[in-house]
Amino acid sequence: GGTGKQADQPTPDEGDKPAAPAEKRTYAIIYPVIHQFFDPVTTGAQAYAEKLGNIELFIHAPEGGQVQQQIEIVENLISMQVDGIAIGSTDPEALAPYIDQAIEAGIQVVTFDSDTPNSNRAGYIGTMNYEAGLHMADVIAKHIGEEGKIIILQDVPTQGNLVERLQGIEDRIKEKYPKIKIADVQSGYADPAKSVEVLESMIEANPDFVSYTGIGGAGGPAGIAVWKARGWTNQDKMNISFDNTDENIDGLRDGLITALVSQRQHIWGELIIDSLNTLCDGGTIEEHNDTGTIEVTIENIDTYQDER
Amino acid sequence: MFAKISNSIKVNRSSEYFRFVIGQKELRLFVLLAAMVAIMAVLKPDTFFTSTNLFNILRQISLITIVAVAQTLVIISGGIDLSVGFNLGLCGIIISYLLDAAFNPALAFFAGISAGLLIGLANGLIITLVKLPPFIVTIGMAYIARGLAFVVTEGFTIRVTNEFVSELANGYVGPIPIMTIIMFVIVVIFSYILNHTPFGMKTKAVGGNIVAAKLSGINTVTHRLKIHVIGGILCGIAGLLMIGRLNAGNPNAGMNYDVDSIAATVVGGTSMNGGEGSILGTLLGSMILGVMRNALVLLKVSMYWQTVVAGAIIIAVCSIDYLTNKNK
Amino acid sequence: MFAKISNSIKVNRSSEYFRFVIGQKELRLFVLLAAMVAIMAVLKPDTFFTSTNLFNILRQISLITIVAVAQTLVIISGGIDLSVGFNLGLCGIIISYLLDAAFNPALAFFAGISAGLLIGLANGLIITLVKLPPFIVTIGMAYIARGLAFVVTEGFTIRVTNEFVSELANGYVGPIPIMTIIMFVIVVIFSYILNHTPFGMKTKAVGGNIVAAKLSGINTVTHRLKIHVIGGILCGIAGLLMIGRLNAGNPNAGMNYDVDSIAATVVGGTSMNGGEGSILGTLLGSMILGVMRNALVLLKVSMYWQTVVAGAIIIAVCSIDYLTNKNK
Amino acid sequence: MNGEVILRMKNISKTFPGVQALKDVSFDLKKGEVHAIVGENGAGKSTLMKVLGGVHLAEKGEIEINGIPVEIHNPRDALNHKISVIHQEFNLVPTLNVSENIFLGKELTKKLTGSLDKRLMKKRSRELAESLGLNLTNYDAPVRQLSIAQQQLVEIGKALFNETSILVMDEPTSVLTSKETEVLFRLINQFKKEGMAIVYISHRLDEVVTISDRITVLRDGEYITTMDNSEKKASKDEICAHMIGRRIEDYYPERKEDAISDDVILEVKNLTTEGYFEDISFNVRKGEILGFAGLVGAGRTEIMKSIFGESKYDSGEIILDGARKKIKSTTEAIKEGIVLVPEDRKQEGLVLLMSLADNIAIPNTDQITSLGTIVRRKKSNLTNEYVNKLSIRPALINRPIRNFSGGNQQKAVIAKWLATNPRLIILDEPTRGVDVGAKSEIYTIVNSLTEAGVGIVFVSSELTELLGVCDRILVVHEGRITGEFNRTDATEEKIMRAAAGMGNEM
Ligand SMILES: Nc1ncnc2c1ncn2[C@@H]1O[C@H](COP(=O)(O)OP(=O)(O)OP(=O)(O)O)[C@@H](O)[C@H]1O
Ligand SMILES: Nc1ncnc2c1ncn2[C@@H]1O[C@H](COP(=O)(O)OP(=O)(O)OP(=O)(O)O)[C@@H](O)[C@H]1O
Ligand SMILES: [Mg+2]
Ligand SMILES: [Mg+2]
Repeated sequence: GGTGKQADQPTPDEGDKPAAPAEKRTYAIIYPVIHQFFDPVTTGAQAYAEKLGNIELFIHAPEGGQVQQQIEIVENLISMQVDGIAIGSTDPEALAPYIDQAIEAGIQVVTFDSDTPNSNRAGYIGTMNYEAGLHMADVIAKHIGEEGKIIILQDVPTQGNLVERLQGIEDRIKEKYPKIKIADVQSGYADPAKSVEVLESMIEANPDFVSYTGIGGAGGPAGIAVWKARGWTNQDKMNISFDNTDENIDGLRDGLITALVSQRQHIWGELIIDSLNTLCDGGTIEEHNDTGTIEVTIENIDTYQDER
Repeated sequence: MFAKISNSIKVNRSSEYFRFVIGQKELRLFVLLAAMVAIMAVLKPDTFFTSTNLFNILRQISLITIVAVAQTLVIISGGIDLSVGFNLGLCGIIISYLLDAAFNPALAFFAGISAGLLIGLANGLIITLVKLPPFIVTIGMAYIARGLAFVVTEGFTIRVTNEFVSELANGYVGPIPIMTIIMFVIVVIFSYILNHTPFGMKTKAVGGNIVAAKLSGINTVTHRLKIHVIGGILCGIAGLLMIGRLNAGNPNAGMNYDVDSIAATVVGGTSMNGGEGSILGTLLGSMILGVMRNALVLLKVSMYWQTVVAGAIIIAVCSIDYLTNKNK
Repeated sequence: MFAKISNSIKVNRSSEYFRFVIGQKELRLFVLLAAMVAIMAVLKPDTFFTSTNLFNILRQISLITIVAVAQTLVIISGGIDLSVGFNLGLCGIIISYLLDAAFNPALAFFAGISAGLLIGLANGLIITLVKLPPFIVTIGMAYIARGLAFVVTEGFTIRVTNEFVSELANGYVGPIPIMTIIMFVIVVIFSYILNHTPFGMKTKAVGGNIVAAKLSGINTVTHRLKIHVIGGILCGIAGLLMIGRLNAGNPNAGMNYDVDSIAATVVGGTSMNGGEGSILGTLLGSMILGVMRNALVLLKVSMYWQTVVAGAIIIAVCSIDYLTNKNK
Repeated sequence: MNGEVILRMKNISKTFPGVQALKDVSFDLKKGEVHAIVGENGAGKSTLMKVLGGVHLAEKGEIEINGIPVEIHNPRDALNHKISVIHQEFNLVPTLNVSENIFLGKELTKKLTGSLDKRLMKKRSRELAESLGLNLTNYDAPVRQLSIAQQQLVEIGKALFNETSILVMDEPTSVLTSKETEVLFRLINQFKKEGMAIVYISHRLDEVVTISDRITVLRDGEYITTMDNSEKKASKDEICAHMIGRRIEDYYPERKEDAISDDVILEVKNLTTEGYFEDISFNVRKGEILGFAGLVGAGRTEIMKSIFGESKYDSGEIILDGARKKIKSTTEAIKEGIVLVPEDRKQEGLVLLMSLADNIAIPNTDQITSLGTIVRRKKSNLTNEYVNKLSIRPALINRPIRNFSGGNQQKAVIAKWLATNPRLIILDEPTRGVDVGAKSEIYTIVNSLTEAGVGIVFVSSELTELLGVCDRILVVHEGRITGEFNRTDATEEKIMRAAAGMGNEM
């Protein structure tokens, strides 16, 4: 079951929803990059907005995760005079002043996925990534019996939330699991093909590893591709990676992935709209809305989304 | 004597044609830009045609335009520089790192811009002395610069709090962003240098026919070195502004600036073959692309389609330019 | 008469010289590759010099080599193609999408490879008819292809379960990956075409001197179109293999293949100026870079330093090649 | 003082990979003299001057200027020693305009700002250009817009603006017609008087004899002799003999009258392209050599390119063997049996990176291919056949074409077309930059082709050659045909008048 810290938020089915806003509102949701990970956020938000009515959603992202491009998007949204912005920053330090500009222009701003703590954003919705890293370390330790060599594949080594996750893993292993050794950390730069290639080479370099972890979006799928190509299953070597993207879930079902540490992005969409509505109505929201992480294994694969 | 007359008649015709085209090149781009602005002003009067938004666009294009000026100089001199983006990124990182380590800011700026200079110099030396193609040298150098940025930061972004840097990138003089003023100054300086100084003429000569340039007594090696060094310094300046704009040294900042700066240069009418081109054209090219990006967001084009539309517009703008050019 | 004899003596010597250099180009690369392998075999006998690892490297370079063959053809014919990466990506996406929608697999493959063909054709048409520089046209086309991949997938990856595709990308014949066999077949075919057919001869002529080629009766427009179409088809094939390798159609797949394919081509000794080059050289270039990437991981170079080292090695390999060439 | 030795080059040797271009060559030059250097293609004339100009470093030898040994490592050093070289290859920057090209490397700047004084540069270059007979109304056009001849005049102008005591002209007149050549000679004589020392390289022996005071002959990179020509009476035969080691018997081969048949191969009616040529009508018969004379820029090249399908024409008809044809591309022209040897062989005729064999093979791939593959043996057979027929030397078919001499390159272009079995060959300035020996061989080849029934169009700016070779000569002036002469009644005088637009002999 999930061991991450859980949010104290209403689940979608509870009844006490705020009504539709009185006047029509435009909210923009800006992802750090175009990626399927965020699709549950889009679908969740769209369905919820439709249900509430009177909300227009505008979804955007810099296609390759470029900081400047995301800044431009924020600036352009200020020009568009949207009512609210929810943003997952590509670079928290960089985005802070632009978030503040939006707020000065009378736009309500919340962050999600990766926070921008130095800004005046009203609140953050999503995973605390350092904690997610700690959680990941615990999950790895549990599955490998607190002993053995592990290898790790990073995406872009500068993406803040991924760096935090990695830090969390390293810190927890140092602190609690002396017999686990991180044999290698390499980067695939979020390029699917390069990730596969680097992982293969890493495996050759560390043939005695017991478990592999993909930190970012390209990590889990790279593992699946390599396991498949080598005819491995999770009985041979373990792949314990982040996120419940379709590919990873399929990999789990196919026995190519041992466990996933999943974020709960499927509830972010609603939380974002609720928060923005509250803010637009003059209310306040919690500063940190940690939606936590859940360990997903073949046992709870069909039910984990309902867990809290 | 008759030969004279007949020559002058024919040449006259063909050269007048060309003078018209060249003189009109920037004008044509300007008309295109004006048309785009006009259409957007009609479609989105409230959001596009506001002074905030227009100045926003000007600020958004400032950085890329500065880099594109460097790119334009290199391309006119017969080269290409695919390392501008990560060069800029590395310079920014170095400045942020030194500021963070509480160095004297002036020293930090100096060190960062020197780094840009050195990368430009390294590019230039390998290209001119080992005689490798600029394309591959600058790709290699881009990897090196990007890697060094990773090494310095170990992947973290470095927060930048220096007031001066922040003011440079985010401040205004009246309604005009300081960064935009810096950009205009750079454009004016290099437009002047290119068109009105021996240095500019030599640059075109080196790019137009390097053998002829050499035979005219130009030291083509040092000249190309100078061009790359200037390009490197401009990247350094852009790096400084970038960290101000991002309030952080981010090793990924500058990604795509290579391709974007080339796009601005080519849309601006500079020939990829070297020997001719215009800094003013590059500014206009950069503005056209900036207005396009802004318009795509304001028109709420789906993010999935934006990339498609951007690609199509780049090709279309160049084609329009070519076709109108041909018809005249 | 005297002139004749003395001339022929002189010339004899020089042509031998030239034949030697050209014939030795690939040999020099081969020696370099062998040296790298030997060094690694000594440094990491247990991990590098195993048949698994060596075949791994061969499989890893297969995709990029196929794309680099396309790139080499385009570069020899005087162009450049920066859209190969996202072209490949889009083709893969289209195949995955159609497979996912339960289309007949053969039809899906056909559609995907046709998409590659069409993108190549579009590139070729704009380059030859509108006469824009290949650089900017293919950058624009890269945006369009990438955007279309996003439009089709809405950012999702599409799972690929087709056994045939998976077998193509992951299967073996004896110890040899099928993908590697496909790569070798493509290399052999195009090496043959380039060196032993009228088509190859025309390709070099068009790249070497397009005016002379045209005046020799070559239809340079259709010839360049054909080159781009072939390049597109190769990208389509690479796209098919890519989805097999990733077990998914991923809109980010193919990222960087433009730069990487150019690097393999140039390291392989093909001139960026067109007119001459070698497919075999490109294969060797690709292998050298593949061994380098593998070695960097096996030697446990920190991921931060890897990028630096990769850039330095690319420049170094080209420089070594140039310098040894000069000495002879 | 005129007559003092200003330059002495001693025992210069220079080797290129596999070729010794210069062997112990010595050369001296006096103030106020014109010293011609002659020799076959590849004899080393240009190389010697490139050593002087700092383009190449000699591996052996010394250079003295005014008795003082000097080191010349690059073109700047040469310029500093007041040596100006007009190189054989065009060395202008195509994207810069006339005045920018002329002043490149010695820009005029404004005192205060250091910026270019464009107006002054333009004024000076206009004055100079006019004195050279280059009257342009627009000096802002990039020089790539000028015709080759005009570009050559700009190059000459560029050299004249250097502070010069030694002026080297490497085939300055090869693209000029007699009109411009006259102007140039007047200038040369004026410079002589001013004490300048001039090196003059040319394949036109008439000119050499007319202008030079001494003549040095090189052969195969070796110094052969220096002949005195102060009386302007040197024997061309003797020069030739020194150059090629034998005497040329029939410089212009004899035309057989019965070679010409009555069958018209090509008839051109009222061909017009606005701005280039107008109302061009003529015909070519089987076995006939039809010459085209005209001044530089008269439009002959454009006419030929239109017939060959390379450029479009606005109106008019092209009739082949009595049938009207619309030729839209070079491919179609070749299919119809029309081929063109272009005036600029390096830019338009050859792929310099490729071998002799490949260059000949390009338009003939059908003949050497079986099952889609080029058969090496067929290729070498085909190439060897034409290499022998045209005696292309050296007969090394796999040598890169760029390493062949100009004359042999030209023969290679002709060879590639002969192999297609054409009915009509258009030769545009086929002997430009080609040595006397090779010229005579080209005339012989052309002559023998007519015996096989091929029609020839022979465009040339050298009147003597047209008169020596052609059966009939058309004269083009400002894009119109202004004269037609038969072999028997053509004279230089008449052709010149027509070319200048003064004749009425239509
Ligand atoms: N850059 C070079 N590289 C290699 N070989 C060269 C080079 N330049 C000249 N040669 C060779 O040196 C020899 C002398 O050439 P050079 O150009 O001096 O002859 P030339 O007398 O000027 O002939 P032409 O009358 O055709 O101009 C030739 O065999 C030529 O092929
Ligand atoms: N590429 C070009 N662009 C513009 N004008 C040109 C171009 N080529 C030729 N011209 C002009 O067209 C006219 C006709 O030139 P053309 O070359 O046909 O003359 P020609 O009689 O063959 O003389 P030449 O001896 O110079 O070759 C010239 O005035 C020339 O300036
Ligand atoms: Mg010469
Ligand atoms: Mg001509």
